[in-house]
Amino acid sequence: MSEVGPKELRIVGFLCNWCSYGGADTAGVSRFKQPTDLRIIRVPCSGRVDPLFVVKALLNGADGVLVSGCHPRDCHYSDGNFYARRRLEMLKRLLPFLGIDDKRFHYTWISASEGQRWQQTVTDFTKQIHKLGPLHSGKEAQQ
Amino acid sequence: MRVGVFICHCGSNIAGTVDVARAAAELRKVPGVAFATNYMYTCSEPGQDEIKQAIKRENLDRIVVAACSPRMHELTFRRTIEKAGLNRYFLEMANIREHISWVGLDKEANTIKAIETIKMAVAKVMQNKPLYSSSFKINKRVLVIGGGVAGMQAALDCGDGGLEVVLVEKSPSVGGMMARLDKTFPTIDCSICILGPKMVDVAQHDKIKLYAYSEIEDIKGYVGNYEVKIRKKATYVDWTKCTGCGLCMEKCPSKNSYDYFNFGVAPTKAINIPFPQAIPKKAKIDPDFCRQFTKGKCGVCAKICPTGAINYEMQDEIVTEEVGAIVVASGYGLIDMDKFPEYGGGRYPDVITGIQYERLLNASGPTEGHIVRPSDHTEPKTVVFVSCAGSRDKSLGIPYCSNFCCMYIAKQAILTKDHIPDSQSYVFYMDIRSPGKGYDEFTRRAQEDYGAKYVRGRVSRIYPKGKKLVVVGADTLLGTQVEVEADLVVLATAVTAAPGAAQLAEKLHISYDTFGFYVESHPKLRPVETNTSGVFLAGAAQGPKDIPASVGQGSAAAAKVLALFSKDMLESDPAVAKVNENTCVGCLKCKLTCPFGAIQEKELRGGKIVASVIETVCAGCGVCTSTCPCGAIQLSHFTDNQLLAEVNAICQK
Amino acid sequence: MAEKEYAYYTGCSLEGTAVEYDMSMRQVFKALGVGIIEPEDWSCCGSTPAHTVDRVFAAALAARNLTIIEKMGTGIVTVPCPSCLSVLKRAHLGMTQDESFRNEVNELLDEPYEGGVVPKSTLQVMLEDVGLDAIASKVTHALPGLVVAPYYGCILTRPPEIAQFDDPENPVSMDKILEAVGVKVADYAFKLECCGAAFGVPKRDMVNRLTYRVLSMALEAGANCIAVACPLCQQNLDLRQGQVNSTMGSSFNLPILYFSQIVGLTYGLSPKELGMDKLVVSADDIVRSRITIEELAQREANAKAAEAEAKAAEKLKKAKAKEEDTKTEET
Amino acid sequence: MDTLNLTKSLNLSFIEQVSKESGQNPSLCYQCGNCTAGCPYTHFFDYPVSQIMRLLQTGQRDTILSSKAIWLCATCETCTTRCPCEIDVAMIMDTLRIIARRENKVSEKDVKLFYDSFLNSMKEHGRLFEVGTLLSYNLRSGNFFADADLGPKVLEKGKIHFLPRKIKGRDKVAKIFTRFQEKAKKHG
Repeated sequence: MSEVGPKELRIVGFLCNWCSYGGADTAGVSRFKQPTDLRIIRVPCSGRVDPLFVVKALLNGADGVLVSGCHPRDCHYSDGNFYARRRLEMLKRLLPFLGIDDKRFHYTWISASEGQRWQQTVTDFTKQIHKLGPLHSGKEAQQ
Repeated sequence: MRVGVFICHCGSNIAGTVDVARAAAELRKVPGVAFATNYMYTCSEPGQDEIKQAIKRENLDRIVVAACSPRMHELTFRRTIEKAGLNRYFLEMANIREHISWVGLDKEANTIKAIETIKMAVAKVMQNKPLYSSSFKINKRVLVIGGGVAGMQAALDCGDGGLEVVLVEKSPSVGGMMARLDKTFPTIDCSICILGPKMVDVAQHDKIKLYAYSEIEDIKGYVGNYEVKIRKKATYVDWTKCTGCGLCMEKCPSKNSYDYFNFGVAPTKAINIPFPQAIPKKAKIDPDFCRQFTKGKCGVCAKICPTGAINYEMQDEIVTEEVGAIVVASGYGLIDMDKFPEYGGGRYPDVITGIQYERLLNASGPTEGHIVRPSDHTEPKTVVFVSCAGSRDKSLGIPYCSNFCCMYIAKQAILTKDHIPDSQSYVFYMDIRSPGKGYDEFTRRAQEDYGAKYVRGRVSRIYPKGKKLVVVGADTLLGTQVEVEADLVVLATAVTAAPGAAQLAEKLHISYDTFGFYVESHPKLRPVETNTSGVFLAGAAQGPKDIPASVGQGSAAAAKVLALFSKDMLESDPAVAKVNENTCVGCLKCKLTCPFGAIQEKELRGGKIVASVIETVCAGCGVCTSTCPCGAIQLSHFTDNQLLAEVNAICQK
Repeated sequence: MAEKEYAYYTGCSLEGTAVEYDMSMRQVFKALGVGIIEPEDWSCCGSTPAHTVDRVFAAALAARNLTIIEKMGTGIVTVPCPSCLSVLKRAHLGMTQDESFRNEVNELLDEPYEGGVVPKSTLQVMLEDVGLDAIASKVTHALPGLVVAPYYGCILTRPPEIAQFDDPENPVSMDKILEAVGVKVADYAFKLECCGAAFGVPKRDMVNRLTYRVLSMALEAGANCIAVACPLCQQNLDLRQGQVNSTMGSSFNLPILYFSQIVGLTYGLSPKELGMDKLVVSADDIVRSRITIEELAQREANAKAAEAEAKAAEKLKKAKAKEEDTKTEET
Repeated sequence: MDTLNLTKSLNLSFIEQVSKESGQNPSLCYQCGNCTAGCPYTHFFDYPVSQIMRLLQTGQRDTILSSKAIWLCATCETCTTRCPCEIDVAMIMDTLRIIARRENKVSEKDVKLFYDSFLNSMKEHGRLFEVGTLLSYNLRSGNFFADADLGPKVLEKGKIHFLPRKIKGRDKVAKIFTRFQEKAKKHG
């Protein structure tokens, strides 16, 4: 989309089935337009997201990774998203040690009814990644 | 491995912004893909036949369907491939509609996105393993939460269908909001006259066990086998002894208790039976107002009670019930009056809510059906109704319509004229929403036959002037400011989620929207189901609803429960965690993190300690898999290999 | 109380038609130990007229003052005039929330504003920083018989996003301060109804009609005085009260005092210092009614004693009557 | 009233201009009339506020810019405070005034003259010179005796200064005026 520049970057999204994947569906049903860079992987729960997945994606060609789960306390699996939060927060702090700007990784909570919020999140995150530019040709990768 | 890829046009829904033929052509080049095609409507019968035939013809062993969201049709296509002889878990769906064709404008970008998304699905399906469900026994009892009209309908239908029902009601009597109404629109029949018999049925039904003045404490388990803890709140009256004679209420000296049933229109006694038709008809003490509790002495009710039922020492009691399904009919709430400082809400006694007015109209209400102003008990001659008090008001965070206010205002305007023939009603409205059967005719009657003056515009403020309330509004049809000097103002306050709705949802693991209303599984096709199997919705807990719609949903939820319980055994979801006992080191970190207590310690013959999953308890979240330091516990269908295959399909350096 | 210093942006009105607001505000702050410093060489905020020209231009006129105040290092500027306050806050919030707006405004200025000033009304400083207890502790005099209708005007609490103070529909800050100094406050429904604002000169009829309602509702509420915190409101209600009477055929004679004047009176400050003589509708009766709190206590004690006496007499009478009753019964 | 030909008179670029300059979205208005209901000036307006909003939604540029209402609004903020759609209505009125002034379409000449007198005083002295402003307004409006009845009252109270209080930095204030005028010229 013109908003984020002509060339697409590679963004991977891990979405929990019950809330955020549903939120992305809701955005679709409501035709909330979004940039096209994101590729979505469905997981049962944000607690299923192994930080290793994120690191692998970033090291192997992704320019940004987005993880989205249910709102805290609204997890389909009681408190899977609490485990997710703890792990992903750790991961965010670790990324700079791998030479990766931590702004390339974002985690958030979006419920199945929040189509508009999903649109906003995708648009903002895509803009942010475009601002940072491609990961693998820039300075970060050489470091 | 021979993967078949079926790309759906979904009419023009997908094909309009994704080049599906090009996508199919691209997919044919992918190693492992033996067949790829595009089809107008893959979910249609011929569409499904095409898949079945292709499986046989092309000897396919894994299938990818690129179409709508798997939340929509995954089950459909699983059945399709199963019929063609494949294990149902050899299916993957690529969501190219909700996530691609509907949200991207650029066809080229969409097509590339679709191709890559389908490639990810192909990568995953090649890692898939066949999974087999086991079956388990179910407990054919049902829990109904909420004893309003929706909950009672669900309970009665389930009970009549032969199921044992546990009905939990938060307040001391069943009946809910409907029990408070005077008449119902558009027929003006008496609310309690049609509801009362249902309430009695609930009390007398041999299949229904009623817990009144009780709340859900905790819920454990899964579809077919729930364990529910119910808090029976202390009433300080032994209900096994109480006969509902009402002597205590008559003699109680604490006359200024807040009357929850009447929304504070008039005070009640500290020990009370909420209303004459209450079910169960038992007394209850409000310790916030009872002198025995506030001052430490009184004891009048204990002395007077003929059966010795009063017990000031009573404590809350927790009971446990086992059920197999749950119907949530926990109702709605109303926005607080103090949200309307410009209307003097809460400050001016003669500015009241619609439900309070309902109690003033009601023959068994505190004024015995005489409409009087709360301030001076005089009869109002000019009554102003303000619709959308909070509804459709983004500044108050309520953008939605409250559904039934337009109708009850018309009803109240009609009843006002009936009660006080020389009265004049004014209704400030923005739009009249009356789409039900006989509804619009009813709002016309209020104007044509009962002379209610409808003013198209919002009210900006209300201020007192002498004994009158000056209502300042606009008539946008005239393009002027208008003022009405009213005796009584009735605000149609916005419908909100019931207090505590979010906490209950969290106990049930069901979703709720931004406003606290529960989210149905599909807005059109699964209106009473939730995403948690075994939990169903009825009534205004899902969104503002009038009586016919609530009753309809109550019956619908009951039908769903009866269908679920028509089998003796349920099939379990095989997408659960599995332990590789060879690589497990027995650290049991998984056991600590499992939200469901589904992991046990197990000693192998050689004395080695490993983790072991109780398959029926595991809900399949995969938290254990991400926790395990050696990858020994894997969530089936979402294993590390499967998810990494998807990552690798798009991230290749 | 620890002495705290504020920048004090007087505003043009307080140098002219509202000089008594300035006089009384300074006296009250002095009594409360609140230090105020007038920014050197401040200029007009631009008020409503500038806002009809251009938003950046209007913000620049206000921001010139913010720049001066920023350099003073007080952090907070307290502003008696709600119109000035609103303009300063708009400029401040606009410039701190929107970078491009800030740059545009700063282009018009000699020295840029960096966003380091918090504008607060004098009312807000009194309520939140000084506190009701401290306000009450300085009271030496009472104004028995005075019933005040507190009139806030439109923009002191509105819109809430800009004002960020008190309730936009039912403000109570002035009520609380007046009650703290022992003044009886009427329940007044027209606290916020617009008085006609700056239209006094070009649209006099319009203003007269609006002020008429504000004045008559105050009487309706049982008030014998209106308290204001805005020079424009005061001017429209006080200076133009005669105009209202002649155009609307009314006969109002309602003193319109700045809240600071009322507070000052209860602090025992001289009417001269508080600029009481500057009011057009005379407030001499109010000044004359002033007594010390000791006198008030004496009066109340006397009244109580009289009441007790009356009660005792009543009781005695009843007892006697009863006695007689029993006597007659016995016989 | 003439039929309003929407095909011809719907001025979309005007709607966009107002949206952009005010930062408000006029489409959010659902015409509930709350602004009109609360507006203290409705009696004096030729179009009540809600109709100004409606005229804006239908892009009726000329009608709006030549209306009296936009000049008689005192920015009391009641409409903004109570709008259920969270539209800053007062900001839209402000913007419409600015556009009308820019395009020299001022229906209420007296109001504008008063504002101009105020600003001229400010440009000249750095602060408002009340007497000067009033005199200048009276002279230019032809309304020679506006508020003349109030003069003696104020005079008696010693509130009037016949000489302006000029501040040292008045040239700096004047510079803001000139810089703005230059900038406005540059941008047409």
